[in-house]
Amino acid sequence: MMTSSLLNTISLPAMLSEPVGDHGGASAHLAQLAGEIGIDTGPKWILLIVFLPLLGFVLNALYAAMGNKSKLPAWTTVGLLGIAFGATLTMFLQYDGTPYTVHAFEWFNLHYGEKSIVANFSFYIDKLTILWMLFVTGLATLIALYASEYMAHDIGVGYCRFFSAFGLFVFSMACLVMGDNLFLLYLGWEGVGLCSYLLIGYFYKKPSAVAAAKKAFIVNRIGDLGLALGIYLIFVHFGTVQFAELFQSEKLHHYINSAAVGDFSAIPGQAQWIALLLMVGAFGKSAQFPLYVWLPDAMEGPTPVSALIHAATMVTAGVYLIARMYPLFLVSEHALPIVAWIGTITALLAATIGMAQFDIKRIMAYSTVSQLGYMFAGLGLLSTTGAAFHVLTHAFFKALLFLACGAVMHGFAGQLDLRKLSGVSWMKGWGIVGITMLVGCMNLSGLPYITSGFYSKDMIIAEAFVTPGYSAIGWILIITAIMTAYYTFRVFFRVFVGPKHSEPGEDFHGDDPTHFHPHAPGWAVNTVLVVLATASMLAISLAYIDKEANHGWVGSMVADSTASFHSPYAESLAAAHDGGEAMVVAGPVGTAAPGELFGMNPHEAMILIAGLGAIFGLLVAAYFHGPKGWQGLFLGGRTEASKCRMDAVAKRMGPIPHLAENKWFVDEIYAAILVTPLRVLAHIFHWFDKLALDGVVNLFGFLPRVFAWIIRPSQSGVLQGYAVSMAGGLAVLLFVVLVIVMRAGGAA
Amino acid sequence: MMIRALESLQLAQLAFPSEMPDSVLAPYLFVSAAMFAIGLIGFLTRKNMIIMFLCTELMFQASGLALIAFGRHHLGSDGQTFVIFVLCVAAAEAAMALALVVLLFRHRESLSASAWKELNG
Amino acid sequence: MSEKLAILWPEIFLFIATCLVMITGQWPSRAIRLLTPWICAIALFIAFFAAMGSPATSGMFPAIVPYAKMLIAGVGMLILLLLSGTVDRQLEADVDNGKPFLSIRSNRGEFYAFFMFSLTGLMLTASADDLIWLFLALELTSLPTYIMVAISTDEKKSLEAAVKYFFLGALGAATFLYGFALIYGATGSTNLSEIATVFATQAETGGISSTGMIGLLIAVIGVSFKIAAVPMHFYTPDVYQGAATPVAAMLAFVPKTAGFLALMFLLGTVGWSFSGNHLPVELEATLWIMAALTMTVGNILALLQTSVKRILAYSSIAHSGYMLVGLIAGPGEPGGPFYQNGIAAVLFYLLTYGIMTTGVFAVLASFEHRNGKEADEMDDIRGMCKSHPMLGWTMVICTFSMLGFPPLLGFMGKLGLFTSGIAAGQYALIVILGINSAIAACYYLRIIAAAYIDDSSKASSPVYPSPFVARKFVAVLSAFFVLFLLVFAQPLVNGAYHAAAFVPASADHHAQSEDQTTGSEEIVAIEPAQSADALDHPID
Amino acid sequence: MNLGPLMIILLIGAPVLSALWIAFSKREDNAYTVAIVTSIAMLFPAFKLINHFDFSHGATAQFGYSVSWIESLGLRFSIGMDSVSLLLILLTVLLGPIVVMASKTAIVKDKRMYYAWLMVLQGAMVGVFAAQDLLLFYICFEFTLLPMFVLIRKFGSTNRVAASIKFFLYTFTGSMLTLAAMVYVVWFVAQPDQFGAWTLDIKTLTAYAGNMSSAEQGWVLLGMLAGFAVKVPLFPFHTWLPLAHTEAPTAGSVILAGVLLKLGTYGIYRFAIPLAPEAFFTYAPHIAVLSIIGIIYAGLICWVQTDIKKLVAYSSVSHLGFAVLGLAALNVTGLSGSILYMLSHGLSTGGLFLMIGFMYERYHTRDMNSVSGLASKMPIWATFMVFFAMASVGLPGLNGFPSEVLCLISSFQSDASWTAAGEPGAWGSSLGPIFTVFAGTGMIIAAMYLLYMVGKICFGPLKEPEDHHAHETLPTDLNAREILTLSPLAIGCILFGLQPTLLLDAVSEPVNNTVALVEQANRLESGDPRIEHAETDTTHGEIVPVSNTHQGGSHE
Repeated sequence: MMTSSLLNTISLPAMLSEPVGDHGGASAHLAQLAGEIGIDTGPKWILLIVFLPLLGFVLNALYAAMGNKSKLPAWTTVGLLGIAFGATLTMFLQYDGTPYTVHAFEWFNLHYGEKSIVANFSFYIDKLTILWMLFVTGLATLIALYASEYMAHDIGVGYCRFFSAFGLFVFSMACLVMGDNLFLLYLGWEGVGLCSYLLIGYFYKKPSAVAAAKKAFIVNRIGDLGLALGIYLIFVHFGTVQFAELFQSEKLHHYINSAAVGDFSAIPGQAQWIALLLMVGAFGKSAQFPLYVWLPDAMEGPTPVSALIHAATMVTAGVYLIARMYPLFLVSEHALPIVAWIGTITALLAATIGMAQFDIKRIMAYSTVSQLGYMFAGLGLLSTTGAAFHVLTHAFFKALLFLACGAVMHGFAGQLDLRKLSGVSWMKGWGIVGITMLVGCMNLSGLPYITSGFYSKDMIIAEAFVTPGYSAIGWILIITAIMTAYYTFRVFFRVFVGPKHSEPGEDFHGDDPTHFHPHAPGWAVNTVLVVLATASMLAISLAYIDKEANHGWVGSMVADSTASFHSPYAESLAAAHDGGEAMVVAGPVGTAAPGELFGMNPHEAMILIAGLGAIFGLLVAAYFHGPKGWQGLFLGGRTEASKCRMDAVAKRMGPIPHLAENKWFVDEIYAAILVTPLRVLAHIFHWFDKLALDGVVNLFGFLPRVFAWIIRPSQSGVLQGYAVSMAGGLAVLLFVVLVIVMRAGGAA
Repeated sequence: MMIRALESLQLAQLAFPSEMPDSVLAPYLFVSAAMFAIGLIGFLTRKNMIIMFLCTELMFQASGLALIAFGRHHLGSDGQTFVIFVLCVAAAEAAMALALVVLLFRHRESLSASAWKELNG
Repeated sequence: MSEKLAILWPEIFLFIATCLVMITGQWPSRAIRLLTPWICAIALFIAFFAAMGSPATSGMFPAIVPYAKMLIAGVGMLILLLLSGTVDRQLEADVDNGKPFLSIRSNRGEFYAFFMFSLTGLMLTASADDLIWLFLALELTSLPTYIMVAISTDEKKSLEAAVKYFFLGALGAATFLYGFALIYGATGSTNLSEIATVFATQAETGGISSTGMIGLLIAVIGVSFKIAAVPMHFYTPDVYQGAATPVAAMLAFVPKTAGFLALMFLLGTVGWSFSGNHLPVELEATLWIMAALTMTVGNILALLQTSVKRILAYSSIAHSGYMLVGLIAGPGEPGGPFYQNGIAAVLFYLLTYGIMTTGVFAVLASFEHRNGKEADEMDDIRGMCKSHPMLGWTMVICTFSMLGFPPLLGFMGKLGLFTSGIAAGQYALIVILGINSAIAACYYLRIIAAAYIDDSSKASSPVYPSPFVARKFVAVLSAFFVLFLLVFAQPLVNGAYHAAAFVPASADHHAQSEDQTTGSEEIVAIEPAQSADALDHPID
Repeated sequence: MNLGPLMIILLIGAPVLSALWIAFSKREDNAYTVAIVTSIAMLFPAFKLINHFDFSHGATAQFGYSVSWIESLGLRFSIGMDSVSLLLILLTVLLGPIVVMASKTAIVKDKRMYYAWLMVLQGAMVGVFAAQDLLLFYICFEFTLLPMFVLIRKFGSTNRVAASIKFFLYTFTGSMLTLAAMVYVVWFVAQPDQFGAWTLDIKTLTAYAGNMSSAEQGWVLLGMLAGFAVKVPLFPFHTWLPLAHTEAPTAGSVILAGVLLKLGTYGIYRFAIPLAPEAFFTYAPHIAVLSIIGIIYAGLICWVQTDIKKLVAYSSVSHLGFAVLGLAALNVTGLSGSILYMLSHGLSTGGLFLMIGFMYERYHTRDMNSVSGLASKMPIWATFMVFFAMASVGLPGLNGFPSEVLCLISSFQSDASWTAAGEPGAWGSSLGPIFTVFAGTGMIIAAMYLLYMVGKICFGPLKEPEDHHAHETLPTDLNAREILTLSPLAIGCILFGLQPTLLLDAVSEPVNNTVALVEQANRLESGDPRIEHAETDTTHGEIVPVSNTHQGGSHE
């Protein structure tokens, strides 16, 4: 059976090719949604969500100018973001199911002929937006609170700088998520890029930080070019960049309908290109292969930044983009499969690298990349719900993990090497950190049933198996899941349990290096950690809210947005194994035969397999890295910080660990095949410009002199010489004229 | 003007019964051309300033000869008139030339034109 | 005959003055001696107004006389002022020290007399209507200048300059004389109008006779000695450098003007009506080559010079090249507007060039070394704007004008050449002209930078202003003209336009005279109408 | 003659008069005061002009005033401005006080000379944009060379002589050919079968020039470009720019980048396109290719510069490539974008040059290897630096973005196969997505070199030149005057980025007219192939070869 499903063709038609449900046209749902959109009907106070963070930015800048030396910036930011979060919550609660836009002011408006390019500062609110904004503002508030303590060593200009950039980031993120047109989205897109540049380079005296910031910005720019081209193409093809008009456009509906019946030849090539171009943008921002290289380096930034920007929010912008533009992806024959496969590859690659790192923050970074890979796989597999759900849960637990690591880093003077830390949980005042860390690790590795991470991940992996032809992805993702569990708990077992041991890092914030003692996190950090831990546990419930209807709360959020597309298989299965009747789904519904796994339906199989995989990974980690039988609970044999059973194994694995530790030398390869040649080319151009082009110019400037030198002897000063020249000249002149006249005569 | 032309024609007919055919004109022109050429060559080759000047005179007279021949050819008086003036001018130039040459000779004890080439380039 | 007299009044006045100055220049009493220049000035002044009233002639350029003579008188006046004090300084100094005045040693008389002679010749050239007349006028213009060069300074270089100038001049004269002879031979007449008629007739019946054409070619090339056009240009730099600066200024204007007038008349005899509005191909080719070479050679050789006078000499060669473009373009169709009338452009350019170049030479003439040597090297003008702002700025302005930098007078002049050249379809030549202007910019900028931007160099022998106020006055005056005329050039342009009215000869002999008169009138009548509707486009 | 023309004449004349005053005033110290007062005072006429300008008729030249100058040459002193000129004049006038203020401490000797020429330059530049007479335009266009020449030659740094000469000769040579081309057009229009009289009125010329044969237009275009492409500067003709920029004093660089380069693009927009519509349409792709080469080539060169001023200079070449690309697209989007680009580039690059100037005043070096990590020493300076760098990277919300986007979209749009040929305004030349993709890489390259610059100068460990000692008058970080100098630009950048619509509306009418003119000229000429194409399926189409491609043959 499975083979049969594998034999199924590997492209969208198989997944889409189906009679549309009772909606009379695959685009009906979209048409309905788009038709409902209320233009500028939203309440104006929604603008607060966007502009309060901006206000924070301005205020903090002013503080910097006034040389403020207190925690005022932090409190300002926390306060403003808190209000913004409140506003978002209200927006969520008041939302009545019909999307609407809120107009702030006119931005971009070029008329020509009957057409015009219109892109205003106005915001498009639907459930997808709300979902994103909820966790963006919420997490931002928490992390700002965390940072208020974390950055305290830098109080002064730096502190202001940090929080102003922080505010600017939230503003940009809001524009990205809420913008009602692609230009505004692009503004947010580049804006978050800028903020991440500024924040990664926060410690601008460190060359590595500056380099990392530059790398992040430039790699993102590569993606941005794709996005920009995609937007231009959308404009050129659909004549608008506003979501409302785009989703209403007849062209698009026509395309979707023909896509639903698998007839992609009816869709013009350029329309299919759009998705591919947007995809590039998404890959850049969400650190997917091959553009993921900037994210690990981004860890040069302060940890709160890593948590907020590079784990929870910004990097999910790519997922948001694809979800938002889902209709365009549906009409592109190859886009979604590519997304799925890229996501999978990224997940695996990042996981392999993550397993071999020693810098705990980097491990977390790679795990982020890997988890983002899951999300893209979900998108590619037509499970926007799964992707969105994973975004949500991941946002919480990954932020949690980063902040915990941050706390450690902060406490141990920037020490991040898991070989130099051990048994942190047992130290005084680190209990909370240890426990919350544990929660985070469990979620990340997705222990069955008891963690939210499990449900979201499961939804994606299951999708892979039920979608004909994609079970390969499923298997890879499962393997990745095992790895994930391994490297996650590797960190936990190495750092948080076992014999107490710690070596301080380099940057003592003014402390005296000679007699250093780790200082435990204060109330702010602990609060935030606890809140996040709780949140990520509570997220489990989301999986059960509204399960029948939409696969959980997130599903219901996605369902009423343009991103709503539920794989036909998933639906029918859900119906099958939940015993409930197949509910009406938005979007085209297919009814192909569900794939099967070991003779049972994939979802249950997944619970087994993924769950077992996670536990297996945990046990492996425990065996290799766990401390020596602490009350016999751990089977590990580690007695000191820097040694463990893994070392022996690693020796026997030959070069692989070394390669993995060095990230498979991907950066070096890029440098070799891209950067270096480009630099060489640049130098060649430079010299070409200097010598060839400018040379030619100078030559032309010099030629007259040359001629002058040649004829100068004629001015010998000798009378006779002049006479001869005159007579000769006369003769030559007459001769030449004679010739010319002959020619003319001949011609005439 | 017509009148003048007619008068000159009658005069000419009184003096010369028939106008001068090209076959007769040609030698004159040839001689004048030769004189001109000789003058030119002399001017280019000889260093002595006085001789150089004489060469220019020769060239002037070459044109003079041509003018006369043409005048006769056209049965007009203009040619001769022209020649008279040319002679005057030539005389004037001669005067200047000699003065100048003397002046130069005073400065450098030489008549060679090639002795004067400070100004060049 | 009376008609002739009517147009000859200016020459007559100049001639009278000439005779007077020959006497006063030798006068024992200093007061009288010093009157000499004033007499010339008065004569020029009268001549200027006498020229104003001179009637239309019956030539091919019926209206040229007034403009040309006023131009000559006007610029002549500038040059006269500039000439003051060129000769006899040593002598006068001795007289001051109590030595007796020896008229034999004095050059003042002949110097001014020759100057006036030369101007007279120039004016005669303007009113020439006969080959003989033209030949005599040209000789009268140039012969005196030979002597002036010789006596302009006491240094050897003047003699060298003089000898080169004289001998090569004689060679040139012989050349165009031979050409004249051939023309006469081909047409049987020395009267330019009649020659034109004959040529026109020949042109209608199987082409201009080869004798005539060769004659024209030789004559044109010979006359181009006067305008220092390639290949007859070799003498120019040496002579300019050898002659005293004021005399050089005169050489830059007087012979050039004579040459261009002569060329106009000679070319007028065949007219510009061959194959559209072109000269006969032989002449056009000749002039084309000459123009292109003249501009280029002049400009590129100027690049290598360090002596300002030599630079100016070469630049004067180049300017002749520019003006040849106008000659090639020709007067356009009868009654045609200014922009297609190359002759008008040339006449206007002669004026602008006269003013600009006089200005520059004047500045140069206002400085000298302690030992009485003239300022000539680049170092001598360095930092002039700091040390002597007025003169320095004159230098800068006039040089920029010569460079043809908009909006200065030189640009206006060049513009006429541009438009007429384009109108005549001489695109290649115009491009060459443009590129040459750029090359010229190179050395003009050197002068400007030296005078204005660079700091005064610590030269071994610094220069000091020479004691003659008149020269400074001329300098500033010409600078003033350059600036003033760039705003109020219209009357002059208009004058040049009217002066350039050309009456092509028609084959029919008898109808000719009427043609001329009517022709000339209708030109005058047409022009304002043309300009009126051409230029009345107010902006809404 | 009512208020408007007076204001324009004031804008041209007052600076010149004050220049004279400066030049002739005895005291050296007055110079700065007079200059700053004048240049600030000039803002008022400028604002008055905005108030009185009727933006609903942006295309018609308003405040027209015309008086005969040299009739026989048809030369008139005739001024007036449409919205495009107005905006560029505003830019010029705005930069005036900025450059003067920026020079206060930079210029220590020959102040009179310096400020006098600065003022003259102001007047001349306004004249260029206000000229409604072809020759008046040319005169002002050329005249701007002189003040710049003096500024570079006298107040430049070590290699100034060569720089000034090259700057002058290169541009002068080009513009002589431009003059020839212009005169040819005028002559053509003066033909009896055309307008029939010698006129230099730009509108009249524009109306008739389209009748020239394609070959003639080709040559005319060539001549025009000879001058304008050098001025822009377009790719192979740009070598004078880096030299001039590096040697020029700060104010010189600012003016050069801010306004003088725009004379080139403005010239193309105002003359090359309307006077040779068919030829420009035919050769638009070639021009676009050159501009794109410029974008990438110059961008990469920036990336390996060590002289920071040279870097910014080359970045100008790269940036203006976008502007030319927009022009070459020949559609409304492109022309508007290009005009926007002229304005925005003036702000951001001007700002960058100011930043460099301020740094140079303190450290007397332009070598990026000898300075770094200034953020810790001069935070305010660094903030502005990053700001302007981002503005010139084209960060959305700042000035770079709208113009860049429009230029790129336009090249995308003006693809023969995609342009909806029927719709007015949607029409354009035949570039297409490939052009956009390659030009788009400019975005990445710009990020590369600008961040490279910022990273080297502002960030990293602090490093100062060995022989560095504190400036006697200037503080370590920017002082009030310098901040005051920068803030107008910064504010301009932000406003510009958030309200491009104002400008777009302002220029929309003239731009639409120009496009319509070109479109008509080319539709008349052997019907536009794209009309037929539009009937057929416009979606899958590869670029249709434009049928009316004339090789500009020789005249004879």
